Amino acid sequence: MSTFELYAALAAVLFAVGLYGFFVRQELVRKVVGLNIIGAAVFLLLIAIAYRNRGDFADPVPHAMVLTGIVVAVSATALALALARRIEDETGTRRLPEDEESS
Amino acid sequence: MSSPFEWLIFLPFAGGVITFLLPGKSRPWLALLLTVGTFAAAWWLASDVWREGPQGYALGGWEAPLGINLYADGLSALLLLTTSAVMTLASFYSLGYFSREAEASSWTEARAFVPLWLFLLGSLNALFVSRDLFNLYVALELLTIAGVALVALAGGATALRAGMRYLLAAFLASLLYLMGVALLYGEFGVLDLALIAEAAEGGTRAPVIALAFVFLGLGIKAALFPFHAWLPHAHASAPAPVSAVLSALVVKAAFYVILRLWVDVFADSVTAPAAQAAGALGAAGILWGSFQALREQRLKLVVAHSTVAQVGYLFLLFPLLTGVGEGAWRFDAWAGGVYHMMSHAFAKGALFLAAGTILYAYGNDQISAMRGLTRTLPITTVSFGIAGIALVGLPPSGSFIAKWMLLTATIESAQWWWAVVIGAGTLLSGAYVYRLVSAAFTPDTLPESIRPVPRVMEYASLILALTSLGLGLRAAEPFDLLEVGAPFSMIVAGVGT
Amino acid sequence: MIETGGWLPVSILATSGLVGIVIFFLDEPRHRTRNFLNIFAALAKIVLVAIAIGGYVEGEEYEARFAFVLEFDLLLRVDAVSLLFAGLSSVLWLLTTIYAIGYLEDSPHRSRFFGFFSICVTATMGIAFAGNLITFVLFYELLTIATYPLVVHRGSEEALAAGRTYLIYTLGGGTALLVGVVWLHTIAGPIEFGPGGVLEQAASGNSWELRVIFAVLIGSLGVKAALVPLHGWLPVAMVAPAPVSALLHAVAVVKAGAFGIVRVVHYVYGSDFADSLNLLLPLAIIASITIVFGSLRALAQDDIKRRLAFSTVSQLSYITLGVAIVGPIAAVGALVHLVHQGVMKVTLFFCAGNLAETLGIHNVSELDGVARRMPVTMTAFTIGGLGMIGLPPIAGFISKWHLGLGAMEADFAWVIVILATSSLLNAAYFFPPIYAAWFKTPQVEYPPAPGRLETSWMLLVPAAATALMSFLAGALAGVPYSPLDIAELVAEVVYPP
Amino acid sequence: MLEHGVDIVLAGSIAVVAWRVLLEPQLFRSMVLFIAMGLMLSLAWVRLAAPDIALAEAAIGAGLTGILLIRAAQTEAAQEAAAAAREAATSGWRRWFPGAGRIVSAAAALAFAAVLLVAVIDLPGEPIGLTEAAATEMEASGVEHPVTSVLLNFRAYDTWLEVGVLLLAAMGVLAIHRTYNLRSTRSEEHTMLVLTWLARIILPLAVLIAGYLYWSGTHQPGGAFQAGAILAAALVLMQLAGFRGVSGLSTLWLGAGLMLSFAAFLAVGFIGTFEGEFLRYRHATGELIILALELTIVVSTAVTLAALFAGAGSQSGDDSDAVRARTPPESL
Repeated sequence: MSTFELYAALAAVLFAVGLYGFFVRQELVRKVVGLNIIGAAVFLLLIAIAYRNRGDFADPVPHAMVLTGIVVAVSATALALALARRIEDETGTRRLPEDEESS
Repeated sequence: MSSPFEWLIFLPFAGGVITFLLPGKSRPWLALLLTVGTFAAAWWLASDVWREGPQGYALGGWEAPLGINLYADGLSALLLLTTSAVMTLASFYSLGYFSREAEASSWTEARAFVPLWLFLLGSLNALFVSRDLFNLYVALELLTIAGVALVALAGGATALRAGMRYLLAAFLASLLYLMGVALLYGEFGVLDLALIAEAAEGGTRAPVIALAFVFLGLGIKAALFPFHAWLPHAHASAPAPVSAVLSALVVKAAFYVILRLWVDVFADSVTAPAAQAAGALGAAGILWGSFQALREQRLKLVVAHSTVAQVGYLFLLFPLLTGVGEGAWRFDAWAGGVYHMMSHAFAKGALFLAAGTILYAYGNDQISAMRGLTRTLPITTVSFGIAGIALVGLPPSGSFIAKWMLLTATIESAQWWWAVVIGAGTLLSGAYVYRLVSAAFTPDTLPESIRPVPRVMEYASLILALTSLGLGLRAAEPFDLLEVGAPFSMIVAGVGT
Repeated sequence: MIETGGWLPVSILATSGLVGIVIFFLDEPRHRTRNFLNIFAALAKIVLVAIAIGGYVEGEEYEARFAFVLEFDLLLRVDAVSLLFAGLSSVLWLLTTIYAIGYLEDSPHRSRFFGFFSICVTATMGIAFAGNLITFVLFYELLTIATYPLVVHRGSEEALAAGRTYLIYTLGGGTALLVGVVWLHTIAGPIEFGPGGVLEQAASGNSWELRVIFAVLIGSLGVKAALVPLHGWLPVAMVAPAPVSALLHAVAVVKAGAFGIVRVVHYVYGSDFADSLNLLLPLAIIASITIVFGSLRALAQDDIKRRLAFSTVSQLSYITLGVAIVGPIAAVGALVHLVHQGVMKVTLFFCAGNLAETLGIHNVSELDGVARRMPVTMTAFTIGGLGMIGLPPIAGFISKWHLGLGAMEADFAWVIVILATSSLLNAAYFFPPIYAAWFKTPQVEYPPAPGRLETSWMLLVPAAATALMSFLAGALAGVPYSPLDIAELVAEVVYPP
Repeated sequence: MLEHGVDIVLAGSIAVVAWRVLLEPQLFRSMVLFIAMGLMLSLAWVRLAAPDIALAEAAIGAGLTGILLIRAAQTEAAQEAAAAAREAATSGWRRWFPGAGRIVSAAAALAFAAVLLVAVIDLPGEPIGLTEAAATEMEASGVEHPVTSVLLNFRAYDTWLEVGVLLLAAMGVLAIHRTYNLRSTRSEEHTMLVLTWLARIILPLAVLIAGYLYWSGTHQPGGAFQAGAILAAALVLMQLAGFRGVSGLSTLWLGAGLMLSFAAFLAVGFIGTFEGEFLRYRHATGELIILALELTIVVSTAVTLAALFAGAGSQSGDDSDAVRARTPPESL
């Protein structure tokens, strides 16, 4: 197993962990954490691919992508947390009611 | 600034910056001006495409694979035109919709709205001209964040919760898409769509799985059944112009990426069963969305559920494009699907604006409260009716032509089951449009007080509705434009390798 | 594009179409302007149609062709059968408009009413002049849409329910029609109507498919043509105001269905080809069943308008029957009945409206002695009723005579039995009201006439005029340019000697 | 082989910690674990020859995101019990099949992982990418660090839009709070003296580090986003210590700070069109322009991230009630 494969496999595992967390956790903050773990998985795969492609240096394009991805993720996370905060102000809870989902 | 690409990107984003920083009442007017300018740029690009064929543009002078290249064929040009046209009219509408709020030192929806609005326009433009997998991701992300912020603008628990659902779904979808992109990069080592198209031949499993991730993510963003649950409340609780644009354009943007990848890039990798599966989900969406629309009591929720149904039609395109066994792709299915996108954009825009007008005037949007609408808001009723016609796909709307094309493809490729779906969808949409129209015709137990509606709101939705009708009267030019760049090769002379 | 002669059909459509749009935007109280516009447009249309008739007989060709989408054109073309239909509709439009102005005096929403009314007539003209199937479908659906607001015009629960029934039937029919037409196109390419049929050359190979398509087409057109069992909407829709009933039963809607059947049999399939596919006998049988069934149901109705409605179901199928019998004489019978039935039935509905509007009479059982109070109305009613039965020299006789002759010629002797039975039944449901009105003594004291006339002249003149026309069309059937003359012209084209 | 062993241990620990993040019942501790995971990921990035990412992850991924989450978690504790009780009494089919949701979710997650594994194994093992292309063109980009050359020249358009995402998020947070600046956000009440003291020391230090990262980005790992994130962390610390930080900025200044970088890209892009294409800057002026753009990124990133932090944790604006009263009533 090469280093690339090891970390790519770790990406798959992290992806599953994050997804599971996103699905089963009801608190919004934890859902966001789940998404961030999924994000880490994606970044891991990209960096692993960059590592696989290294010549004098590792492939800089995935690196740039991951940097962008990290910034995007923190943006979305902050927005989600601000929303969660306001939902808490309005409704007193940080969960979403389930019955709205079906309608 | 000698290329329309530059203006398409520059104008809205510059407008977003300026309107965010500058105070003053001129802000909405500036937004309007810029949307009109964007329309002009889209027109420019479309005429270039029309005369010279597909256009390309290398940002920063860096050609693919290292740089990011832009690309526009007939499809992009039409969608850009649609986008700026709908947004221009919605901007007109917003002049009236937000006008009541005094622009003082305190926070107003109008002031927060304008820059977000222009950013949304910019990100739509960026998306429709992108030829780069990762650039598409960033554009989609811009779109999502702007969309969520605009939904939350309405305030109140419902809108906030709806925005939250939207954000969670879209965030997950983005990550799925990005995972797919990572795998594709791992497989092909490039991000440029044209280069991937050259390299992609099907075969190994990795690209197929990567595509599954990409399409799953985009399917969530396009509210494909069963990933649609986030859509109805998000679209229904946003401010009216936002609802209009979310349903008319933003959902279509995600679909556009699917279409682009499916048809232009990975035509050899996608299989007939996958196409049938996409069609089946689309069909389920048509039925489910329509049934929900029949059950809802609130006008905007009916319209929002109808979006789920109408998105379903778009996915019927995939099984129809190639037919069951044959390899040759079908222009009628392609054109029908894209034309449906356009026609629905105008019709749904008109419907949401009209619904917003009713909400504005009556203070609520219960269907039962729409009684006497023909007398209180006749122009809005007319726009409602016309947009309803377009939604059902009756002539002479653009959707009729779209349906005609899709039906032709269905029958010629001997996939009668999709014809049944289209027929059933037509009747179901007829039923929920009927609910609304008949409520409007029910006389006249008027509410005691009706908030006076600025004329510009009524006429904006009327013009949108009439456009969806106009698309049905003359389709020759749009169809000719659609043929530019199709059948598909994204490789443009001078750009790419 | 439009040839010099092409402006004529376009302007025939435009007279009502433009006026309709203008009327929508007229303020409600501007009655004079509206009435003037309406009547002016109706007169202009009659003049234009007259010019077209004259020109066509002289051998002029009028054709307007617009590129629509892909290989399809929108085609408006003047031919003999279209003139027959257009002549009927334009004359009746004028009379119905006058009648409606009188009938709706002081009722609300007249701008809306006359606006949609004009659109309906425009759609009817479009159906008449449609030169190919796609144009036909376009206007056929437009007619559906534009009629709905008229059916629900009163906004009562009953009217809305009727509107719902109407939409369910017609939208269902419209969807099926679309499927049928698209299907036919996939086999035979764009189909332009040609006398004697065009399919024998284009698509003779796929006889089973053609049979199924024929069934689909006739089934969907049969909704508007009220073929049993698809007639259910027609009696329900009689809750609409009398002018709307006139429109549904005589001027536009049911005629559009019957006319469509004429087009499909004679101008698409060709009656010989259709017969060779064994399609006409079943059609004749269905028509016969409808004739008898409609008459039987009419017998049992006390409500005058309901009785008339079932009478329409029955009478319309004379047209279908005539189409289904191979041979020029039967064709003449069918086509001339298209006109005659319209004129007679509109007379009857005008009279029913007069009775309801003036004396509040809705039922046959209330008619005793009413002729003394309203002699002109009842004279008109009598002429119409006797014409329906087929008494010479009123118009209905001419139709039945030709149908009978045609049946004999085609060795369909059983049709004579049907005709005889039907005439007896017609007599059975038309004689009692006529008898009661003239010879029974009134049960109640009728309120005295408001002025010198028994009711408003605007209600009286149209009824008298159409009654006179019914009489003259029969008595002067041999005169050049009479409906019979033109119908024979059509038959010559369809069955070249 | 020992090298490989390090990777295996690291990967295993990351997986375990990620799982613990999920399982940890107490939200606060879960967030701490999340930060720990981020730091371990930074190690992984270093192992994978991605020092830029390691810096960014430490500063943004683990650092700022972690602080954001921890701050969100602080107020959660009290509600946790009540919410858990509500969750126990869920409605619908979940009541009849209490474990079904979890089982289905677990199955779905595992399926995804399996499919991903298959795809990853299927990926070609040999290098396929743009390393060569970047190496060839780097000289023309104006900088000597490959990642920076991609970020700020070859794919500067993406970076611009990425700055746009960050900006939009800040605009969104402001819109959600119905405010234009953060002056109304809650100031910290329980400030510890040690924190104030720490802030005083850390701020100049942060400026120094940020400046170094910024400067070095042109030729070695480091760069504008990382520098901005370090500055943002310092600003957040100031905020926690009771200083005004970004909350002290007026509407205009805050707006200018947020917009600076995006607008700068726009201007550079605009000027580029006179030479050729949008965002074109080659060779001669390249390095200068990149440095200028990076400086704006440092400022904007710092302001934006700090603002996002203030916004995500803050109470809503003062006049929100007044605004809500004026919006159309809703009928749900």
